[in-house]
Amino acid sequence: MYSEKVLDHFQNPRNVGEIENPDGVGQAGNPKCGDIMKIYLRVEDDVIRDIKFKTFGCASAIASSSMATELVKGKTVEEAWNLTNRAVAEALDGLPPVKMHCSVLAEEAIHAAINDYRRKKGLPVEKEESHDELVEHHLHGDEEEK
Amino acid sequence: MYSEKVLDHFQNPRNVGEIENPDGVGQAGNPKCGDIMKIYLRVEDDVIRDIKFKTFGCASAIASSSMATELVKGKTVEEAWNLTNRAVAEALDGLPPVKMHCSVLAEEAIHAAINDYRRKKGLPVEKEESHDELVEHHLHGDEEEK
Amino acid sequence: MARQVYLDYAATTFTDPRVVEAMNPYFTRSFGNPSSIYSFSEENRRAIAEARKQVASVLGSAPEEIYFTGSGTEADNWALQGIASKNRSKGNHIITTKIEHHAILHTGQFLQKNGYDVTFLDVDAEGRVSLETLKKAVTDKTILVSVMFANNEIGTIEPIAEIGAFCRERGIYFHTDAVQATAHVPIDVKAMNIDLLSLSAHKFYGPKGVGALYIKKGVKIDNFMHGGAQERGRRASTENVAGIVGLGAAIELASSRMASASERISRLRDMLIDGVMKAVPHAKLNGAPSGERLPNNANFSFIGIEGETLLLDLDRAGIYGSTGSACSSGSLDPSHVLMAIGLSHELAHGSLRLTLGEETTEEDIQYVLSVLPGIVKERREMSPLWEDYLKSFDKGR
Amino acid sequence: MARQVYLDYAATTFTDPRVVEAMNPYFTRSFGNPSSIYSFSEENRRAIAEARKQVASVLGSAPEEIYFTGSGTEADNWALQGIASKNRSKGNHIITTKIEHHAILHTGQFLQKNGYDVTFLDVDAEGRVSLETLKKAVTDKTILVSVMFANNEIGTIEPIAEIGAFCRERGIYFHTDAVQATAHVPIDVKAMNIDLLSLSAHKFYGPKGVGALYIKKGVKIDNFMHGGAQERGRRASTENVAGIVGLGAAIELASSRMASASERISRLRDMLIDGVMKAVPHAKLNGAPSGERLPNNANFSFIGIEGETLLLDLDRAGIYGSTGSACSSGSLDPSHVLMAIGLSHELAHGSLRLTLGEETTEEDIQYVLSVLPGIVKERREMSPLWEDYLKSFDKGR
Ligand SMILES: Cc1ncc(COP(=O)(O)O)c(C=O)c1O
Ligand SMILES: Cc1ncc(COP(=O)(O)O)c(C=O)c1O
Repeated sequence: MYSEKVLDHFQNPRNVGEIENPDGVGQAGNPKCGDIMKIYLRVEDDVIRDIKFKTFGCASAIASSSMATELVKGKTVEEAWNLTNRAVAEALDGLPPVKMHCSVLAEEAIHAAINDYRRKKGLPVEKEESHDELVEHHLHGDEEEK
Repeated sequence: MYSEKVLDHFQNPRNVGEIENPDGVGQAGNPKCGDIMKIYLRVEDDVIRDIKFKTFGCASAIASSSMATELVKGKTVEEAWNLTNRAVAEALDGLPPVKMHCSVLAEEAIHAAINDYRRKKGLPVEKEESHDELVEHHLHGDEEEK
Repeated sequence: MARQVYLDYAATTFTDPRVVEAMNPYFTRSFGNPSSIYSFSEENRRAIAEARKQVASVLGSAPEEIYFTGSGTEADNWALQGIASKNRSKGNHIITTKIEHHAILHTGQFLQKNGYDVTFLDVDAEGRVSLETLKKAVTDKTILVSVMFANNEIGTIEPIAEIGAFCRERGIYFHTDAVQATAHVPIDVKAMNIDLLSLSAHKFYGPKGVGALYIKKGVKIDNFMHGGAQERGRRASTENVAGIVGLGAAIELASSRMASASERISRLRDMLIDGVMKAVPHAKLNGAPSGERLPNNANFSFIGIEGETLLLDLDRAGIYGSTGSACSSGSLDPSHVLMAIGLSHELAHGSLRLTLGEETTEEDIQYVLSVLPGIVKERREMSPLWEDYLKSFDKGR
Repeated sequence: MARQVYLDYAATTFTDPRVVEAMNPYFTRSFGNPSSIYSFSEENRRAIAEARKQVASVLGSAPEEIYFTGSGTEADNWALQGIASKNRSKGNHIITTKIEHHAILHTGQFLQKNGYDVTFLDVDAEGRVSLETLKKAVTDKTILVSVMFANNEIGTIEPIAEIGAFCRERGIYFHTDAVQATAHVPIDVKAMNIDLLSLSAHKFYGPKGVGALYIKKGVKIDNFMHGGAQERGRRASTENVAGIVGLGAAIELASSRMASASERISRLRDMLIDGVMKAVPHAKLNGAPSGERLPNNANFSFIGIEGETLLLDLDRAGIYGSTGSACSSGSLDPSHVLMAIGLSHELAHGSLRLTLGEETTEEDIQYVLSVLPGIVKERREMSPLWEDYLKSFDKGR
């Protein structure tokens, strides 16, 4: 069911934990659908120097968190904002169709953390799409045949 | 499915054949339901001295014919008239419920042959029930649970 | 032990020992629920995927278009009821034939009772549905046509490709009950424009109690078996892993030898038909000529005798066949198929179906030919119908 | 090879090797169609009759009241749909519960779409339906009550005898899905006033793909599977002889050892429950206390972690269990059963079901106890929910 990469990131998740006094914190998901992801950022010179996550959720949620944090670490905030769920899923060598929403969650949580960072810095905040909008936006067409 | 007796009378039917210039001939059944039974009688002093049958039909029809002829041979015409399908079936150690109508057929054919004999003799003819009436009459209750 | 000649392969086949062997690990060793995510069920998931591929490759479909069921009957029930209810808003008219298996016929009657309009098409004297008859029956409310691939009693093969092309053109779903045809004659759901197809493992040396429904991608159909999310949410019940593996192994085996088996078996079948027609006076062959019927099917009517009688006499000689007579089925009417091809009640009640298979030999056929004519003769002699028939026949000359 | 501990017996069991042995002759040797009249099928007919007796004797019914099906799901579909349509003129109201298996739940929803009024009863925090709740739901249109014998997720045993007595008194048909209970706990359809009962072979060491529906004599029910006249005209499809024989052999074996197995297994299960509750902080046991649940069922919730995660971590340790988490089923909502007993979404998503069986040993349980607490601890440490929970918990004190 899962790719080797997913299993690796699930079993040995990178960047697990918290950052004390983070520059930005964001959370996405809710207990109803069974996934909650929390992202902590340390930003210096507009670059993400450190990132940590805590995730409640299934294997693909944990692997997506791990992979997403890897992908944005060292990137500028701007670049991190543009990380799509598809990029996360691709970096994991794919996710089962029913699990794509987990990668959406990672995108959301990072957006939330970045906006928190911007808010703290007094920078203009970007519009966050809701989870449903993101799922609609990114996954439209995938489940047509259900 | 069939008792030993049924199989015996099916495999070695008694009284098969025709009687030349019979005193009475009767037929029952029709091709539609797959059973036709023809009975030939030789009657002397109101006693059935000889009886033969020809039957198109399933094993229980043939066995019923064979058993019925055995049962009425040597009996008075009156006694023969009163032979019931149940007596035939019992003498065969029973018939499967769906096959009970075959024993009814034997009763009918004997009635028809006796009435033919009476008609020829100028005797009053008894009322024959139709096959459906007989089935209704004799089997009512058997198939309730179908 | 006396000779035993099994000639009822169309009723059911033995399960090929290689198929049983393929199934065996899935009872005691790899028994996990394939819908569970743990690695223990990985082998089962793979085995089911493999079986799906095996079926797909024989039908010319994609594996995702194959759904396993608990029988051919279930596949038939699903196809008709699922299409009917899902497409109710488009129309309530269904067309099928008078010679379908009871699994279609009775489901059709059930739908009639539930507000659907079901047409049962006539067939010709050899059991063939004509495209013309079908065309005349179609209305703008027709949502489904269901015509069997080959008939189980008389073996006649229907013009499936023609019907498929017509239905596709008219945008009407086309289902075929291929329970008798699968792995016996070539099938290509794409080339033949088939939207749904039923099959059953025990007709091609697989186990009983497992079948499949092919559903072309995009076909709108409701579920029949409601419950868990097995078969991608379309057919509930814990997967019968061993049975599904058996179906897959059997369909692969049977189709790999289809050409040679069909040649060998139809040769024996023709020998049987020729022999019977020669040795039994006034015998009648029911169904289509050799090239247009299933390779393994022979069906005769012997005027004057009743089928059950014949079966029991043959049984005593160790020969196992079947009949369209009412008596053997518990109903009072003889085979609807034989009636539909225009047989009289007498002939329909006097039918004998002999269907050949993998273990049938030339000796078997010769044995049947040495036994059958005598039985027919003896039983005819005690038949009032035969007497009448001969008289009218003589008069007719 | 690493240790393998299968603890998902409620999902499916292995087929007992003695059962496989009983089935084997019916694949290759005695393979005839049991509905044929020839002597070749005599052994098959007898084998099916014997299986029917074996089932009847375990349920306390007459053999003629047992009808074989292709799965537990089919038995459930048949019971609900067959009673509903046959008794439509008497009423259109059906009562069942919120904790039924999907085979009942989804069939109930299907009936709702087709003009029936279906009430899904609430249950208490341990998953028990109360007679009071049922009584309140009954109307003069109620034609059927369907309450499962024991729940498949949390193992809670329902007050079947009480419900049966009430339904009988009110003249309402009573069906119970006993798929999890059959041959695991004592059942007596007469004493318990059960009119219909579903069971499935693969839950008591029989093969997958075969089940049965008990229908009390006289109960008015329509057919579900339309076609041939098998099962005395009530369930079409060529009989799955090997499967039916397997079901019979399995039910006999399992019930003959039921008392001792139940004692042994519930002891191990209690050891597991005690061990987990001690070793894992803030663990919750779902379902009823030991005496009122299936002997083999343990179901926990671990706040802060998600079930699929847990399954995969256990899988790596060779332990196979199941969860009520949505993630493992492909839907987004967690187990309807856990929600119905009032669990929060967090707890429902964090559930773990471990079900024991014939091959479970004390070492297995000890192994689980040596592995599980560490896994829970580690995953909790990376969970934002656990963090929040601990904070609120500390505040609460
Ligand atoms: C309570 C209950 N009912 C019905 C079923 C369905 O049985 P089957 O998988 O044989 O269709 C199951 C198990 O899957 C069950 O646990
Ligand atoms: C043409 C046809 N359709 C359907 C069926 C039903 O298949 P099954 O017995 O597997 O339900 C059969 C055979 O029994 C058949 O010959």
